[in-house]
Amino acid sequence: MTALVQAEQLSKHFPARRGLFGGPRGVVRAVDGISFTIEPGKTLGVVGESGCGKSTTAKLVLGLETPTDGEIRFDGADLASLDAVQRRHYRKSVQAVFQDPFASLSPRMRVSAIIAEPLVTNEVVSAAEVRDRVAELLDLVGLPSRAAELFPHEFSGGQRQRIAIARALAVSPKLVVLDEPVSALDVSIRAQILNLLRDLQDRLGLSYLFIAHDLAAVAHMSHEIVVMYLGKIVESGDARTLAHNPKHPYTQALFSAALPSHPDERRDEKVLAGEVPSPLNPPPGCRFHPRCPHAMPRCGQETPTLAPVEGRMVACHLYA
Amino acid sequence: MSAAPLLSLQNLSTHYVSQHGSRVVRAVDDVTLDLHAGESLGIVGESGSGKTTLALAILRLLPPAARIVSGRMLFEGEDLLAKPDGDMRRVRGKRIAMVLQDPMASLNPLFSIGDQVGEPIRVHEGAGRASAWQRAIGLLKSVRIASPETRVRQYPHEMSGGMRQRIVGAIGISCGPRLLIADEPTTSLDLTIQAQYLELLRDLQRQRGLALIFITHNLGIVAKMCDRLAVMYAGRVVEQGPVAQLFNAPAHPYTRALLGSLPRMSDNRERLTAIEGQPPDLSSLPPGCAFAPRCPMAAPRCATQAPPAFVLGEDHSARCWLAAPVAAA
Amino acid sequence: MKQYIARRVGYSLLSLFLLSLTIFLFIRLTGDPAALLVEPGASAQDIENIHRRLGLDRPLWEQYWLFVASFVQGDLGLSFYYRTPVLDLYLQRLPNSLLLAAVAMAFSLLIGIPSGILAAVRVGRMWDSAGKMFALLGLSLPSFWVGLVLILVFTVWLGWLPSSGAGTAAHVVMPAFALGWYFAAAHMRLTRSSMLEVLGSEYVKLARLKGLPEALVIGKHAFKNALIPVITLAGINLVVMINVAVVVETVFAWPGIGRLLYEGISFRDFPVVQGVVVIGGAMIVLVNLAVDIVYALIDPRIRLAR
Amino acid sequence: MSTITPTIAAPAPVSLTWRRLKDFPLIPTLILLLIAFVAIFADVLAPYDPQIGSLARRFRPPFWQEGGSMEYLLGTDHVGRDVLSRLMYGARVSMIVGLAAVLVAGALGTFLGIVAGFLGGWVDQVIMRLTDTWLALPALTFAIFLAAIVGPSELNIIIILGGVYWTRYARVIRGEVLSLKEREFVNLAVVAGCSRAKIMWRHILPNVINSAIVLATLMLGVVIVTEAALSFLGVGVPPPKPAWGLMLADGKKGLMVGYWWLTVLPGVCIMLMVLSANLLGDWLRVKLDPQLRQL
Repeated sequence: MTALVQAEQLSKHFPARRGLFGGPRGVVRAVDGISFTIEPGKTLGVVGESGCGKSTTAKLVLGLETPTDGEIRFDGADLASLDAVQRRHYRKSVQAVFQDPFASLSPRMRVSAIIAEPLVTNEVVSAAEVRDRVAELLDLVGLPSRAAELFPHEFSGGQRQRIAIARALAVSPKLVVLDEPVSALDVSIRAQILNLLRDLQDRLGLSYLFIAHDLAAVAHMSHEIVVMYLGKIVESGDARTLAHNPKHPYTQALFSAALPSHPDERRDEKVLAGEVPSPLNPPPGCRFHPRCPHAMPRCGQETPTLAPVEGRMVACHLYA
Repeated sequence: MSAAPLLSLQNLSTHYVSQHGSRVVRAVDDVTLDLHAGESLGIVGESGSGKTTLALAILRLLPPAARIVSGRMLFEGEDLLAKPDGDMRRVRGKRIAMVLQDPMASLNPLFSIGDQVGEPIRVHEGAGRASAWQRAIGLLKSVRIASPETRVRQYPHEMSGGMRQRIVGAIGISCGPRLLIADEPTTSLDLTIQAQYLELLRDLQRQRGLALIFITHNLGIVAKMCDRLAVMYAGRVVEQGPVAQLFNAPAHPYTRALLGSLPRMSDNRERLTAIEGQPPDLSSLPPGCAFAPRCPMAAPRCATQAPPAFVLGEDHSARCWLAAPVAAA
Repeated sequence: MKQYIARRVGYSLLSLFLLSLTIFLFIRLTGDPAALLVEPGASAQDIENIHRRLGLDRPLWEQYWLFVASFVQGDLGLSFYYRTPVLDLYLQRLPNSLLLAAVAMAFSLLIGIPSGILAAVRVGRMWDSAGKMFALLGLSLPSFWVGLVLILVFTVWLGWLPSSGAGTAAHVVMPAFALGWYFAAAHMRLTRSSMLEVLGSEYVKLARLKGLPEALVIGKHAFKNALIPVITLAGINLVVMINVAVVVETVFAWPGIGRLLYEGISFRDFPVVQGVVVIGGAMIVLVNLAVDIVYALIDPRIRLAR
Repeated sequence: MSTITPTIAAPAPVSLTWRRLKDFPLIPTLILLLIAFVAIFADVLAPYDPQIGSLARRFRPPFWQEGGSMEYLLGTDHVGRDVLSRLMYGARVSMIVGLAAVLVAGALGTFLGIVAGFLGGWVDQVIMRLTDTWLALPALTFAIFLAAIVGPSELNIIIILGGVYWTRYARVIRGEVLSLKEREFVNLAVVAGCSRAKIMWRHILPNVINSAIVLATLMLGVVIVTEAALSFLGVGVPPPKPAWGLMLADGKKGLMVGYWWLTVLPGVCIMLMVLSANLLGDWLRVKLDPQLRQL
């Protein structure tokens, strides 16, 4: 089985502070040489703190940003060299659901128009076909068909997120990018949406790129997990393996910082000192070394590469 | 429990009244809670459950549209509601402090850190500028800010988010309060920074014998930090008790559902127990139990009669007909 | 900070460039500029002379260069009516305009800031409604009409104040009131909204949580933050006042720059009109620059940025 | 498959819609409608020709004053023209110039604001630098300058005022577009395959149109005052066409001898119109401005 998405040495650098006078003053390495694959019907989870590049990664996969370096292959074809027909095929195959259900729906469009937009933009369809498809999609995400005639402000956050999911599914995509899809929702609603996403995946064979800062949600949803720190992948592998026994010191600290789901799970924590440095000026060598409890002299000089350690990939000199 | 509680809320109700008086929102409805010195209490609820209004009501800093309509608030034996405004002001920041959720916006951009940290000391203890400044340096040190001597002279925009949140913490403890209320203190912080901050709060609590109230929607924070938990739904405390007891044997269906809906690190890819429906509209609540329309175990009487708080054990109570003693049911 | 100032200076230069280009193009592209710059009833020879002086036979960019070069040298042309250089006329009238603007500004701030703060602190109450009404009237009553009504009441009916001219303190009262009226309303509005914004901020909430007395919360934490945009606006408005005083100065025959502009229009004295507009625009660009720099000095966020 | 059937909030009850209209500024709207009515039907309503007077009956006071008569309800001016008729025709000038100039300014400014805000980059730089520069020129002085160049006529005044005031729209609309652009639905539209033109038309424009309407209402007052000022200074709509500003300027001649009605009455008309537009605009702002509404 070939991978649906394959990213190779993907980088995205942004020029920092462009003034009218004087050119770019350094670059922000938002994403710096990362590689990952997404298998058909599976979920790849991406975790990391702010500034780690997870949202930029999502934008690269969605084609909202063009990579500075490296390539993304979708169904075997390099995104940078698609012709018009292939590009349209790609547009239809990759859709997205974003964090804020209040900002993701155009406030002045009816729900039917919102859901149908990807469809009517990319395909020639009759009004009747559109209407049927919208009703079908609403049913799929558990909303009554009369929702089609209403405006977004008449719905609650969880319902809006269902509308956003219906819209993403309008063109029967293969991959849906989920960028923090539940973090803006109330606790009691999150489980509804996570369950819905899981059901849809089982039923439609969707692949997900799931991005979240809530580790438990990522571990719950993903087959594979990628942990990012300052634009680089520090650890990746099977979700269960990673969650139960993280190897990279950063992954360990991150999972230890995650809040327990039960008071009995209170444990000895490895609380990291310091804060995430600016991606404008990342530390040399291993980017994590200034905060790492196990840092060695070579960590400040040599950048570690991903290497297999106990069934997953880790970028750390400890295991070299 | 032997000693008198530090803070005791008795049947406290706070309502928002719309401009024309036609809509009344019962943001906090008949809340009874006790908090002992040195204890930490988690108040958990979704948006609109009234948890923030409750915190502001304790400090009597409600927005103009809100009114405390009934109940009593005893703090160290004094009735806070009976105090004149000037006396109440001397309670705020001195005996009860509060930390807000947004560290980026909580500090005034035009004044130095030292000025803002030392301000409560000058106001409440009449300290001079120089001595307040010295105390501010000490406070920054106690919230683990490196080189506090230079930091006091700096301005908020020169600090990272985590540092600002700790400075807000330093302001909170500056006059040695007995009670610190933290309203979603870590929502805008990254995981590792959140862990640092929670650890700091716990250390401060131990060192200074602070009582803590955590207002949060995150049960994880409660599991990690709190001794006792109060669960709010639609303005009412539906269940309260020791944290371990509530997590192990929740009595109210809402508490049970809330716990079941949390994804856990260990239960890879199990289906979650979702709570059906949407949170209620506070201005048109059903006459009975507010949770009844979403409750999987609702009985006919739930829709018409609001359940009182039934005592389930020492310090554990729930507002649910299922918890009623057999005789009452 | 240095970089910030450099960038501001750069923007200002760019603005001056665009300003001169705009004015140049308007004059060139809407007809024969010589027809504007020549006195009514001039001979064909006079028009020919103007053509040569402006270089109208040369390419457009060279004409523009000549146009800018003469301004930079302070040559704004000769007034047809007064037969003196426009710049001299301008400088002659400037002190009167500055006096009027300064008094009007003082009046507008004295009224605008306290009433704005009061309205914000008592939002939704009587004071707020009264303030709103005052602001609305201020923004709706044309200053020239206010001026005329003032003359009618205080000169014609009561005979208290002189209706025109300058020289004594009594002369400045009515023009300053008519001119400052609108700005008092504008300053009140801005003070109110910026004060409301600050009062709703988290740091004011924290100041209250600290247990500070309300006077300190408003006087220290809210006031300084809320005043920054007001001072910015006031700085710019001072220059705006000099330039929009044209109607008020016309009503009261106040010998300032506005009156000069009016004379320019009445006597079809185009060099005067052009000169007043060019200097006015340049002045505003420069004051904007000055305000930005002062702003940087007040606000530590900019002051300390490297 | 999903067993959940969430309830959708019931449509707003009638009483809510009524409450929304409760503080509707009825009187200002009626005043504006009345002025518009008079402006449209001035030919029928005006008792006299506004441009023909007779020196024999100059400076007649309004009917309630001594020497006034029901013949000339609001008196006559310095050349004996009927003030009431002139005010009626003056309403026509103010209405036409005001509405047309606001339309020109609004269309131009909204278009440039959307383009600048959405496209960003050098397009934004060019448009916004120009906007800032034009904003720097005091509107009245700028308008006088333009009127001095192109010469006054009704059409020219409309174009001049539109050209002077579009910058206000461009500023405000661009600011809104910048924040809208960060909203996720714009990114999602790109993901859905929409072109940039389509996003501007379908997603951005409907979301800024409210602000444009509010701005237009508030701008109407500003434009009318400026028009009156231009007329007052003699570079507005040229005489003998009756404009309120021009009537004020003429009225000045009789002011010192106490012919107050020539000054006060046109001013009251201007004030009523501007005040009404501002009141309506303020109400619209509260009702339509999404930022205020979200509170």
